[in-house]
Amino acid sequence: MEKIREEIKEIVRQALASKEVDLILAWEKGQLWYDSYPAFFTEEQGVDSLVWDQFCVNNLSKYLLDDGMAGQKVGILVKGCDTLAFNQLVQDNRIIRDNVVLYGLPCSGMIDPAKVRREGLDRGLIKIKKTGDQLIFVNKEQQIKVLPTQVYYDKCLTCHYPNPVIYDRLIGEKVANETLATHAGRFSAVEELEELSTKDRFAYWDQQFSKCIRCLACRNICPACSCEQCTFDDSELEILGKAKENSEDKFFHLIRAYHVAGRCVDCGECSRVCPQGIPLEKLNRKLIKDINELYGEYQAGLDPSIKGPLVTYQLEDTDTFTAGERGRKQK
Amino acid sequence: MQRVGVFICWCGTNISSTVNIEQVVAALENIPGVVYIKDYQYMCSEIGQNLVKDAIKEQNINRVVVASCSPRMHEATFRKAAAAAGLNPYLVEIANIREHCSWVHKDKEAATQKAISLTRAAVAKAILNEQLIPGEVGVEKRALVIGGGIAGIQTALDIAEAGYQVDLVEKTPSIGGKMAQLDKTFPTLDCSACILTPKMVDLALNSKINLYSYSEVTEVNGFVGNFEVTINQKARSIEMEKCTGCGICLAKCPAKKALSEFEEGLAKRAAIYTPFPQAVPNVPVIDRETCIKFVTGKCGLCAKLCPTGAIDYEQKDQIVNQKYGVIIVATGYDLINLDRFGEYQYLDHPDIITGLEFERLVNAAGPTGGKLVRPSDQKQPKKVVFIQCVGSRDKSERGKAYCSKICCMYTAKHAMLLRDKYPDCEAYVFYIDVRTAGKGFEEFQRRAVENYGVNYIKGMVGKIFPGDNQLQVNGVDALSGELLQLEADLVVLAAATQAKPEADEVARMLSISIDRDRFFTEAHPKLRPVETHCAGIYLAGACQGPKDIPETVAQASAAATKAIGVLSKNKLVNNPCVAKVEQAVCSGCLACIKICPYEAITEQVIEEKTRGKVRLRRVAEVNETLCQGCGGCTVACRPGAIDLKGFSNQQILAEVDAICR
Amino acid sequence: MSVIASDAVIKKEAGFEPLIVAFCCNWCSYAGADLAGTSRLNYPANIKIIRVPCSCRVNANFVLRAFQRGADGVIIAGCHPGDCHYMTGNYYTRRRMSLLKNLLEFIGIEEARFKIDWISASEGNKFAEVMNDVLAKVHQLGPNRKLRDSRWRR
Amino acid sequence: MLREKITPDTTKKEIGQISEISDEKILDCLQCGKCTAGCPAIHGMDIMPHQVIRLLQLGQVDKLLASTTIWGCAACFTCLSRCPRKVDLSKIMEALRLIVLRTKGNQRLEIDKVPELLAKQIPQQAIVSGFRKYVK
Repeated sequence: MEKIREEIKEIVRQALASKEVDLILAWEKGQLWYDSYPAFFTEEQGVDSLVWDQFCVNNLSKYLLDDGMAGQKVGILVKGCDTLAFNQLVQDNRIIRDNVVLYGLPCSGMIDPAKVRREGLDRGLIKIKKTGDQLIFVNKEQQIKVLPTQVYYDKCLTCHYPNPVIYDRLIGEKVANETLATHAGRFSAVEELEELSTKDRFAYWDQQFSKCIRCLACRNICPACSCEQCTFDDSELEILGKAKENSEDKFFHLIRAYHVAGRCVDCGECSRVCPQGIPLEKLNRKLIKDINELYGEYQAGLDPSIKGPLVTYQLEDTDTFTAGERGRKQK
Repeated sequence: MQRVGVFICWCGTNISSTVNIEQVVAALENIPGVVYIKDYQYMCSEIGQNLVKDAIKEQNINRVVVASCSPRMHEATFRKAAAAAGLNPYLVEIANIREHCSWVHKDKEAATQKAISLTRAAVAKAILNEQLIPGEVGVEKRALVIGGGIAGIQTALDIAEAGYQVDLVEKTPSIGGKMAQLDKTFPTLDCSACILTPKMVDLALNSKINLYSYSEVTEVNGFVGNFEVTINQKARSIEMEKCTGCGICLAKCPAKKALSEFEEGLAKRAAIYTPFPQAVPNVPVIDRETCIKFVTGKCGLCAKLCPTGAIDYEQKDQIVNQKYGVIIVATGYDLINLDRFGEYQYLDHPDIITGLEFERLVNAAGPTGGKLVRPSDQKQPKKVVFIQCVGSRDKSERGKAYCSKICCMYTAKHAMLLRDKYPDCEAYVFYIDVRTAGKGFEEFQRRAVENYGVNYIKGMVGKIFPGDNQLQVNGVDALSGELLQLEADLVVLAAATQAKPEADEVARMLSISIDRDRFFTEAHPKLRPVETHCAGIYLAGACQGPKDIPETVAQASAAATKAIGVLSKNKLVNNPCVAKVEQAVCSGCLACIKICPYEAITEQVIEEKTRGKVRLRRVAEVNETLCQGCGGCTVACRPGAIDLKGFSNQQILAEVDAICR
Repeated sequence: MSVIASDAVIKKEAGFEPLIVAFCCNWCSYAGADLAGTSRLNYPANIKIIRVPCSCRVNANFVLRAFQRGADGVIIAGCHPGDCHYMTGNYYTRRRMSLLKNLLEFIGIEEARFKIDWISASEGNKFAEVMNDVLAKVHQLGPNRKLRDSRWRR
Repeated sequence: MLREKITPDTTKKEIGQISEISDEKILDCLQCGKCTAGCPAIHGMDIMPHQVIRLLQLGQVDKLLASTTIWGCAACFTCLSRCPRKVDLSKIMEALRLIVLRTKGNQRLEIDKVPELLAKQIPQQAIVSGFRKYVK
């Protein structure tokens, strides 16, 4: 990754120097070992602090909506999952494709600091190296070999798009798909819940939703939640109050998931940023799974020119409610 | 400040025998905003309406709630009454306490509580009602008819007869359609051309009708009263004004290898051709694919011979833009492709033909001069087998699940004509069922059996084996349970009818719907059979479903009447309960555009200032005359930037809240 | 199961009066309800109808709001697919509400509480049947507590 | 012979079994006879293919179970490929055979007879197919 990092820096410097772009969205190293936070670079000199490591999990594409970007040519570093988000924003007409230069970065997975801590690998950590299939955590005393599956984010373990699906320039070699765990497992958590009884499912979700503090981080990070004004903030309509009330928590989470149905790229950012650890991706994936099963496989953000599943229909579509109970799998 | 007046109708005893009116009045008194309550025996009567009018004037109420029968019944009545008293009619709301309450419930207490609840919901909604003003649009007094078969011809003539301008667009070089190809017509056996060609001439001579032959509609925008249509007049390579139709060019053209479309490929035609002698307009067209001048650059014989110099090799397609008040779709039908019916060998043997080809073979103006001979050896057949339901009533991928409707009758006609002309020729008809619903149809088919000795066999043909001289037809007589093996000279297949392959494209262009079988869908299968869901667009003929000639003509005249109804108006009023966009909230995702069935939403770029910077933003905009008010867009819109007037998000939520109280 | 539950039968049961909110499209199902009325078909008063122009006008948040405000069941009724007055409206309803129904089930809401059905203007009988059926099922399930706002009293 | 019942007896157990095994809809058939007209194995049949479905529609399974037709069907699918209603007769024939074979003591092909058949130089493939079709 170091080698590629230098290559990235060089490309970024050139792009800024040649005025190919006015600014570049990338990551910068913070104080702590796991801190690789979003940053934008406008000058060549500043590029030294740019970082590309296994903590660059933040999806930068939603920053393109910032008013500050208006009228500028913006460069952006994007991983596979980020490009899906980018495409979704293009499809929703939130970004003008031609105003952006995409620097694609193949990614073999990002490390979850929480897992590192859980494994006790963070003590005295100096650096993390990658050799072949393994990660080596180097501290003062020793080098510990770790399998990526132990420390990668869950969402990376079921990633299907390690390589950017769209880019203007690709930096580094494409990652082979096999290096990651299978995509097939992504619905297993949903299926487990579907197997439960109605009562148990409710108990599970009731407990999860009751943790919600309505910080709206899930909404704010979401590349499919890009409205000028969110319906939850509509003071005239008042569909959501401010009280900590169970029914409102459920209302919020159901409508949030429903509003991204057919547009959720399954980047998993919502559950990653949730401070309360609510497994929001399960709601999203439930909808994705149903869409795939009922109305055909669809991956949001893969091709902005294809109409999303909720803005189109087929005459012979199935449903989940008429007498034949076709298409229903849940208990 | 909203001042709501509530008017509760007893409907004689229809409501009051189940709903305790006094209790309803008492309950409503406590609702904020309700300033006046009145109940009366018949609110829809003149006296009842006057109660509403007086209250508007005297009590200064500005919202009216009528608790009575279904809004589908008297909403319009009370809106008119309100308007007469100077109140915007869309400030009236109806609570349905008859059909949805007193008539379906027996328990008086429960029904009374429900009536209160429904009225409360209507009050909640009424308070949020806004003044709406329906728009008016002018009507372009000109009709467009797409398709020049018998359906299109009849429609155009009828509309012209009423005094309106009609443009008829026909794709092929001549009008006439399928009917022009037919020999005789059932059940009267009069000659098709004899009854059709006079109509074609009438059309050509009618000063109100403008014919665009060899032309296609390429784009349709707009809405009822104001359709904007683009027509592409394909290059004919002949100047229509100069051509006298003398026919020298047709006779002398050296390229005579193309198969005649009109003769169903049973004869050849020249590269410069009129489809048939009675064609309207009687002006040839050059088929640029087979014309030697166009292919090799050498020839030009027709131009040299033409006495009026009408030939123009340089002619280009011409685009015509025209506005219309109404559109009639009469694009007709086709026969299905028989490629996939391998057992009938249609593609492999010349003596296995379709019913339409048979029409040409027995037609006096056809390739054989009306003498029925086998295409293979020009000999007269002695035994002819007709097979019905080839692809009709067929659920497999090869066929069509519906009944093609016309085949039973035309097969009977074919067999009868055959036996009439050539009594020594045997006729066998294989059928699944014989369907003869229609005036004189059953009698006609029985004549074929009883007077003409046509052998009807209930059963099907499994396979045809072409022999040296004859066709071995292996079939079954399902009634007797016997296998049959017939040595036939000619086999006629009643191929299923199907919608035109272009139907999808036409439906998309016109925003009308098509069914599973690609036929256009009427607005209501019984009560609105010639209208489409798109106001101002009507259907005529077999483009809506299989039809024979009398039905087609009846439907064509019906469509014309509907069209005249619109054309006779100077202004059309539209429903004001349409979508509106709050552009400040709109994110420009334009999901609304994708789902709008009326193309009523368009994209607009607006300028906005944020943090001192001007930025351009894409937003949606609703064309209120196109919008029909379904509200589908409002749900696709996540932030609620697009809302439906008269049924706004806020109003429906208020109703929910009021009902749940 | 089709139970003809008259008002009286429902009443007897331990004081539980279910509330069902039905969103009916103006052209088919609302007219079907009118027909049920003109045919004097009996169904319980617990069902309250809100008129919408088309089933595709029904937003997911209307459904959830009804549950929040104390509805024990919600019905959406529209024209049969292919018969939509607005050509395509119910095709979108079909997709949207199929997903919403599954989603509600997924978080543990009983399936019978949320009913979507196609009822044409000529199906007064079906209208009454569907209403009776939903009510009987909801009655068995008992009051909806899972989505109700604890502050809301009806 | 007079038929006692005019209304089809579709409540019969066998009718249920047949539709379960074959997954075919017998009511789709229009009795056009196309299956019969094209059947290459018709000469070994005492009941014609289209009549098979008619009898099923009437609930008269017994006649079919005793017929030679169900054993004569070669399952060549000619009928299916031409059927306008997509009724797969060979599946129905198979279901009928299975009902006979599954009945206790029934066997169409006795294993002892095999050497005898082999002596007649029947291709091995035919014997294998025969086992599949005629033996439990």
